[in-house]
Amino acid sequence: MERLAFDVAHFFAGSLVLVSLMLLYQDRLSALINVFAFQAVVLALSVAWQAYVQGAPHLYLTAAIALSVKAIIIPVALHRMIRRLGIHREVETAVNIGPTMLAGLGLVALSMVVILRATAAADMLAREDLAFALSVVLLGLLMMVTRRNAVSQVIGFMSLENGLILAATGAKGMPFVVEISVAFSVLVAFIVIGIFLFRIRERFDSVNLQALDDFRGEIR
Amino acid sequence: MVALPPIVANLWCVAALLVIGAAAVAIGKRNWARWLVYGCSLTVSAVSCTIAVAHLIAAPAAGSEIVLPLGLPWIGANFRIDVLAAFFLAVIDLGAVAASLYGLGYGRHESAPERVLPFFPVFLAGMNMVILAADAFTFLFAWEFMSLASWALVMTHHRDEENRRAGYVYIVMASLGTLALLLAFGLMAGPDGGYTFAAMRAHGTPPGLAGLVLAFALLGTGSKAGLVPLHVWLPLAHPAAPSHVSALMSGVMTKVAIYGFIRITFDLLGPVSWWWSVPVLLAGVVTATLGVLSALMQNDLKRALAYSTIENIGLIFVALGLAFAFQGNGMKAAAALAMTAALFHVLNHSLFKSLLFFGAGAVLNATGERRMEKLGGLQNRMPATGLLFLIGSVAISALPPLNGFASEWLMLQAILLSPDLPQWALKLLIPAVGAMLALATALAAACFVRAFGISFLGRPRSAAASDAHEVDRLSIAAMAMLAVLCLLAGVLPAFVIDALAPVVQAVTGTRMPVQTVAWLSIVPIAESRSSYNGLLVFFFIVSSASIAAFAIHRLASDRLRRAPAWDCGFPDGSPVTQYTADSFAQPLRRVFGGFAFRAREEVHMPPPGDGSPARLTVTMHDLVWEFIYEPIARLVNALAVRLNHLQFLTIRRYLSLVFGVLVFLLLVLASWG
Amino acid sequence: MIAIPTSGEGLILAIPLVTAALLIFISNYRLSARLNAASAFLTLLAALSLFVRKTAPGPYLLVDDLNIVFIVLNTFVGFTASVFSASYIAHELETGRLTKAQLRFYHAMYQTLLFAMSLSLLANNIGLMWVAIELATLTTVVMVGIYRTHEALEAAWKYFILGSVGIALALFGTILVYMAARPVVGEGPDGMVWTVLIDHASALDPALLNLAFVFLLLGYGTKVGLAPLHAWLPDAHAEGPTPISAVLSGLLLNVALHAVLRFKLLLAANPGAIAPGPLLVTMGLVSLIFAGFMLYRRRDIKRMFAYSSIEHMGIIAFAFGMGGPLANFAGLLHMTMHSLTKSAIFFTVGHIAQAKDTQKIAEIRGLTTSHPMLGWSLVVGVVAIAGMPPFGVFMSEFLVVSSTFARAPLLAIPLVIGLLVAVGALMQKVHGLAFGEPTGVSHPVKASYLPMIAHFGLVLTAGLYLPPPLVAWFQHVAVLLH
Amino acid sequence: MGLIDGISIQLSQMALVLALSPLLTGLVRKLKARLLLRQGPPLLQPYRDLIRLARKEAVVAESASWLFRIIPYIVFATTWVAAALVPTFATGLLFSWSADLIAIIALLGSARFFLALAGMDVGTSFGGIGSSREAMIATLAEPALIMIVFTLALIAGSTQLSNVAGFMLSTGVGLRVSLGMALIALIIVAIAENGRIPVDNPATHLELTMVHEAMVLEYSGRHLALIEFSSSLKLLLYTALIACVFVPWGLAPAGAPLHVHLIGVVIFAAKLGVAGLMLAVFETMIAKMRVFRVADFLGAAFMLGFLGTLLRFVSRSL
Repeated sequence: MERLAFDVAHFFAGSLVLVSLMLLYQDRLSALINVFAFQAVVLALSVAWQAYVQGAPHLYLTAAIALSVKAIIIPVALHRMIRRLGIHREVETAVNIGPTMLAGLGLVALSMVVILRATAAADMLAREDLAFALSVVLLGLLMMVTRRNAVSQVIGFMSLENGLILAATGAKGMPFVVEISVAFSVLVAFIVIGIFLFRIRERFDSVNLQALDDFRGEIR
Repeated sequence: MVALPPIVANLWCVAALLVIGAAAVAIGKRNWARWLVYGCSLTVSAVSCTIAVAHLIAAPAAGSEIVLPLGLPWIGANFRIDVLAAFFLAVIDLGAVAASLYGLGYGRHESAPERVLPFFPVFLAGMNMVILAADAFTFLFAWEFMSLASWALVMTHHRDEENRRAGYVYIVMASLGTLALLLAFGLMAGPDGGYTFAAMRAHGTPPGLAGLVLAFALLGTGSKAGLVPLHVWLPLAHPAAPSHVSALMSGVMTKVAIYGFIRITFDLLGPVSWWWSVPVLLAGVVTATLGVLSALMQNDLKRALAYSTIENIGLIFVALGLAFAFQGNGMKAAAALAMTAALFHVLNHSLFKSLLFFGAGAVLNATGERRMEKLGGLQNRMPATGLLFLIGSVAISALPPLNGFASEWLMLQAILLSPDLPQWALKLLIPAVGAMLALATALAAACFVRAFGISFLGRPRSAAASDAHEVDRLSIAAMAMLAVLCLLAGVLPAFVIDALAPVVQAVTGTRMPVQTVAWLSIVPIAESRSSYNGLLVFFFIVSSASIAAFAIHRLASDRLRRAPAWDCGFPDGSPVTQYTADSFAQPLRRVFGGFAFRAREEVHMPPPGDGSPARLTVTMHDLVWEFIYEPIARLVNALAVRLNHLQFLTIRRYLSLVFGVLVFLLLVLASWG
Repeated sequence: MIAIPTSGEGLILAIPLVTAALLIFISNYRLSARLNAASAFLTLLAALSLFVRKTAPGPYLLVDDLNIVFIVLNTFVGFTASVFSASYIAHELETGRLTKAQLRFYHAMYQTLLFAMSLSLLANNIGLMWVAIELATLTTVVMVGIYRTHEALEAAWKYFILGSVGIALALFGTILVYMAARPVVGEGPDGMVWTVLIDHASALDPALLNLAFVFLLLGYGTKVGLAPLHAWLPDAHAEGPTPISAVLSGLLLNVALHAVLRFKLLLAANPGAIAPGPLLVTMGLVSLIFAGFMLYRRRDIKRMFAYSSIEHMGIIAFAFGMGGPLANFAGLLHMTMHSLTKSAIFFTVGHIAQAKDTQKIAEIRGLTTSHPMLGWSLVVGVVAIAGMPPFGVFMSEFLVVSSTFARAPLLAIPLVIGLLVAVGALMQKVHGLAFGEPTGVSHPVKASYLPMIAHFGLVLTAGLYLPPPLVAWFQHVAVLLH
Repeated sequence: MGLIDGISIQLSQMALVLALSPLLTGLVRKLKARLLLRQGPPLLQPYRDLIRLARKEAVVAESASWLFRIIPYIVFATTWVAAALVPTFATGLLFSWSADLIAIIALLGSARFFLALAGMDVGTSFGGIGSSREAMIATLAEPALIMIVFTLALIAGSTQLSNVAGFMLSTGVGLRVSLGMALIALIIVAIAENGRIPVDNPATHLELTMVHEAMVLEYSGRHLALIEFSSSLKLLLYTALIACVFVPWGLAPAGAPLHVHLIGVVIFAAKLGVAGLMLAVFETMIAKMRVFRVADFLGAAFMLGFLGTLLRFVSRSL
């Protein structure tokens, strides 16, 4: 059981990293959203598995939230937004996909080194989980900095949050405050982002941040 | 009445000045505010000066000290008055008395009294506090406070772009100075924060660090005193302030800087090393020469005076450098001589420079002009001011029998003792210093012939000058007071030297021989070496001039006829034909300007047959400004422009920055453990 | 219920929360402004009561020597800012920049913000602390965007994105701390209780703590505004309502700093962990020098002072990074003085912007002539913030520089250069703003000068005289911080 | 030596310089004329000129201030005091300790300072030219002089002229390089300070080339007499200075009997004669230089003086 538990958790966590890399690979917005939804599904599975292994039923709630919000509601909303706003279908990249992938691999390696070196004393599961979570966080951040349009940046951010949830659930016995707050933050984040996107659209015809960035408060 | 310890009395004076300043905020615009503020400042300064002089004369071995529960919490605000402090306090408060007296009259013409009155007593309080401070925090607090108050005074006439620039340069240089001093004190205090002067004296500074402390002390006090190349603010800021404040800044505040330097080096830093003298002498001599050369090239009367201040500061630092050299080699008597010369010159300069600035202020009031090219003929219109300004000019030109000569004579005597120094560096350096000192003195005389001659003599060059009237009696009284003191200090230098003896004793550990014997002549070492008697010289000059006058008037002729001036048979009544300040300086500019200012003269002659006038263009460069400050300003600007792009990045790029830092730190962690 | 509402800390939290709820329903802006100020005043009283009666740390709330300094400072500036806000916001309503509905929202948010900040300071649970800071961020985001101009929205958006990322990083750091604590403290809520953590600090896994600190430093450091994580700060200060700028600069930055300090304590108590000092010192120096240079080309007066906040946060981080009783004392003092001074400057600047109808530096001249009170307040504020006597910042800068130079001369040189660069810039700007011939429009202002006078009075007093109890307190905390 | 003796010697010294100085001027003029194969004015012409001038009414320009009228007296007095303190025929001057060599130089500086002011007082361009050039010459000559003083003082160990002369009289001085440098430098300075060819021409009538004469162009009557007298005194002073330091033989030591003093006077007169001859010959041989060449001329003196001083500094430890 111990072995199996570890292997399954390891598998899910690893999958999350893989999906994060896949996110980086996408060059179409709709595909990107789909992959993100898939990541949310994997995350939900992972969290559910943790709930089962740790015998922590409240984690099922987290899994459910992840599944419903991130895998269904948000992707659907984003799809509609793309259609309604007539946003470019391409993911506009600041750095080409190839180098981004390479950088992503480097980040995964870095997080492995950092974490594995750090927690020699901790148990395997936590260690591996943490390493993968860190990878997902860094990859999400990488996505935010290498993609130009707002939708992909938002997805990058949410992917980052996925990593956080992975880490939080992996930390056995973490007080539930944290899960709630994570979910809460994701929710609020999304709502506020939505509000802002709405307002931004009100004034500019695009959610591309570029249009906003041209106006930076100070004249150059 | 219970006798207050001097330090307490002095602190009460400081407090009183602060209160006056605060009160002036409320009443600044009233007509009578001037009387109240300057009157009170005058009284308080006089009291403080008296206490200081009394302390100087009594010269108790232990200073009078007090710790107030203010300032830095765990050490409190330490104040102490010893003889060194008492001397400088006396100099400062004497200047303050004169300036307040002058302000009573001069202030009538002030267009923005509410911008002067609150800061004037506060400025005085700041200077007093610097001298009284006995811990690093209080010292720097007062130091910067003084700078700030004087900055506010410089900004009095803020509508003038020039003045704003002056204020800006001043406050930045003042901050530089404070920070440098802060570093110096930080080193002396050590990591445990022994910020009191007593603690610094007690545990001393490691010899390796002494050089660093000296460097920062030179930087810090030099920037306030006006050492080249830290002087750039001085000729801008001193003239910008109202004239009595200019007098305080030039005549008095620079002395506070000198005090700081003496306090740090001789008192706190521990045993003096001979090599300290090298940077000090170099800085001093460059300052003196460049200062006076610049003064010679100025058209603005007050600016010329400000540059002349730089020169005198240079002279004082030269004397201090000599004192280092002697002290470091154990030549006690010579060190005492050099130190006496420095302190004597401190006193002298404060007297005549205040006097001259008052004179310039009187001219400014009477004519509204600071440009010498627009003045002239004032001697006939403002005879009293003219005479007093002349006395100041003679004194600052180091001519006997006035006081400037006495102190410079002592300096030259000190230089003559320096061949006995063992170090080769000094053997080669000091003669050169002496030569430059002599050059600077001679140039100073030329400078004041020019300043006085162009401004007061000749025919008026503008309507403003020809309509000028004598200034009010209070202003003249202030000037007369200083002029009399100049004469007294020049004629009776022996008394001054003896009064300085306890200070010199405290600083160098020995003193000059008692001077007030044998006809009051001053004898630095031995009568066979050299001696000078100001009183006798004065007496001789006066009596022989009287004899000559008497003889000629009685035996020959005393008839006098007024006639037009000789015009070479080419009548042109215009005062424009007179020599101007620029043309007066032209020979000297030809001789020295090419080197010191890269001066170039260009003559544009119209072709033959063309009736248009020929033109002479003179270009001069302030090399210090161009080679030190402009590059710094350019560098700061370039960096500011370059970094400013960071204000205009996209959010994505900002995130990249965060991301970059994160990855960097992770890499550090990965490679660290 | 989190805590007994009769205790000081309970009241500090309860009053703003209740007021916020009330304010949503009050449409009369005069009344709500007054209620806002009154509530802030009550909170201040409650904070002061902490001095008298201290309660033992609970699982969620904690009052110790470190945070009490922050709390009192926070509630005080929160109060004065609310007084200032009352006179400021009326003008905004008159000129139509804000609607009544927005005002209602504004006041409620103001109290929520105060609540969030107090909660973060009082939290004994690092998770709770995180939540509170998150809440504070979100409220300020909305406040910054309240004018709904292009610039305001952009500033809020930038703040939101950067803030969220920072918050996410901080959360990861928090999780890591829990991970480090779990083997020692055991599973469950105890692993996040700060008092428990600090007790077991030496037993925690040092490598994990290091990693956690990196994330926490970057996460909360973003909120502190340390360069290069500062990007949100200038725009958020410049575009939001001025009372919020004052609160941001004077309080929120401190709250984040408090969080960083907490974790620094944790790391310092662990012998195996890296010394957090060098990290703080480096970021502090970078912030100081960077902000110093940025000051030169500022054209917006509020943005300029926002950069000055970055500069001072740099100095404070530097001081805490240097450590030692002197530097820590200086850091605490500097933080206090900076809060008071900077918020007073923002009060002044707010009225100046209203008087001149502009925030552009180039269009404001000769204030000491046209508006003597505002002009001289600005001069005093800049002089104080530039670290000149007789104000308190001078004392802290004195201690930082001198103690640094004696210990690490090479670090003091860039420090001094940074200070000088900043002074040069500030003075350059103030010469243009306060002096010269006044130009442009010039309205009379109905300003309440009381908050400014109170702040400057305190800063002046601190520069001259620090009361011994306060000193003892600071020294105690300084020792606590190593 | 009693006080009476001292005072009488001091007074006779003062009278002597007063009496001899016009004669020296006359002598130089006469000798120069003879060297140019002209007859020249009589030897005593300067006395007559002075008396004539003093008797005339003084004409003062309308724009002149009161300073203009008192400056001649100041100039005369300071020069006279300076001259009275340089040992001419005896070293034991009663008041020689009241001003050393530096003070004497400074006294001459005072005279020049006021004279330059006088040049500017009337407000004509000629006075300005004169003052400005005089100021330039002075700024170069004065440091050179101070350097010479340094050299002498370092050799003799004193700046008191009497002591310097006494030291020079004593054996064991020998020939010294620095002394030679000082001598040449002193001669150059003396030429410049007295406005002699090649620096200035006391006999010129072309305003643009004048220095000293341009300054005093506006003076007439008794004022001019005093100024002319001061110039003569100054020439005598420099001659006496050179004589006292470099050829001190014949100076009556302090406390010497009367006849030694009388011999001293005679020897001094002889020295003056020789100096006058040398000056006349030198001036006849050389042409006046351009004003801005003067800087180089005096710069040479300054360098010589400086080298002399430096040598003294360096050789002290050898």
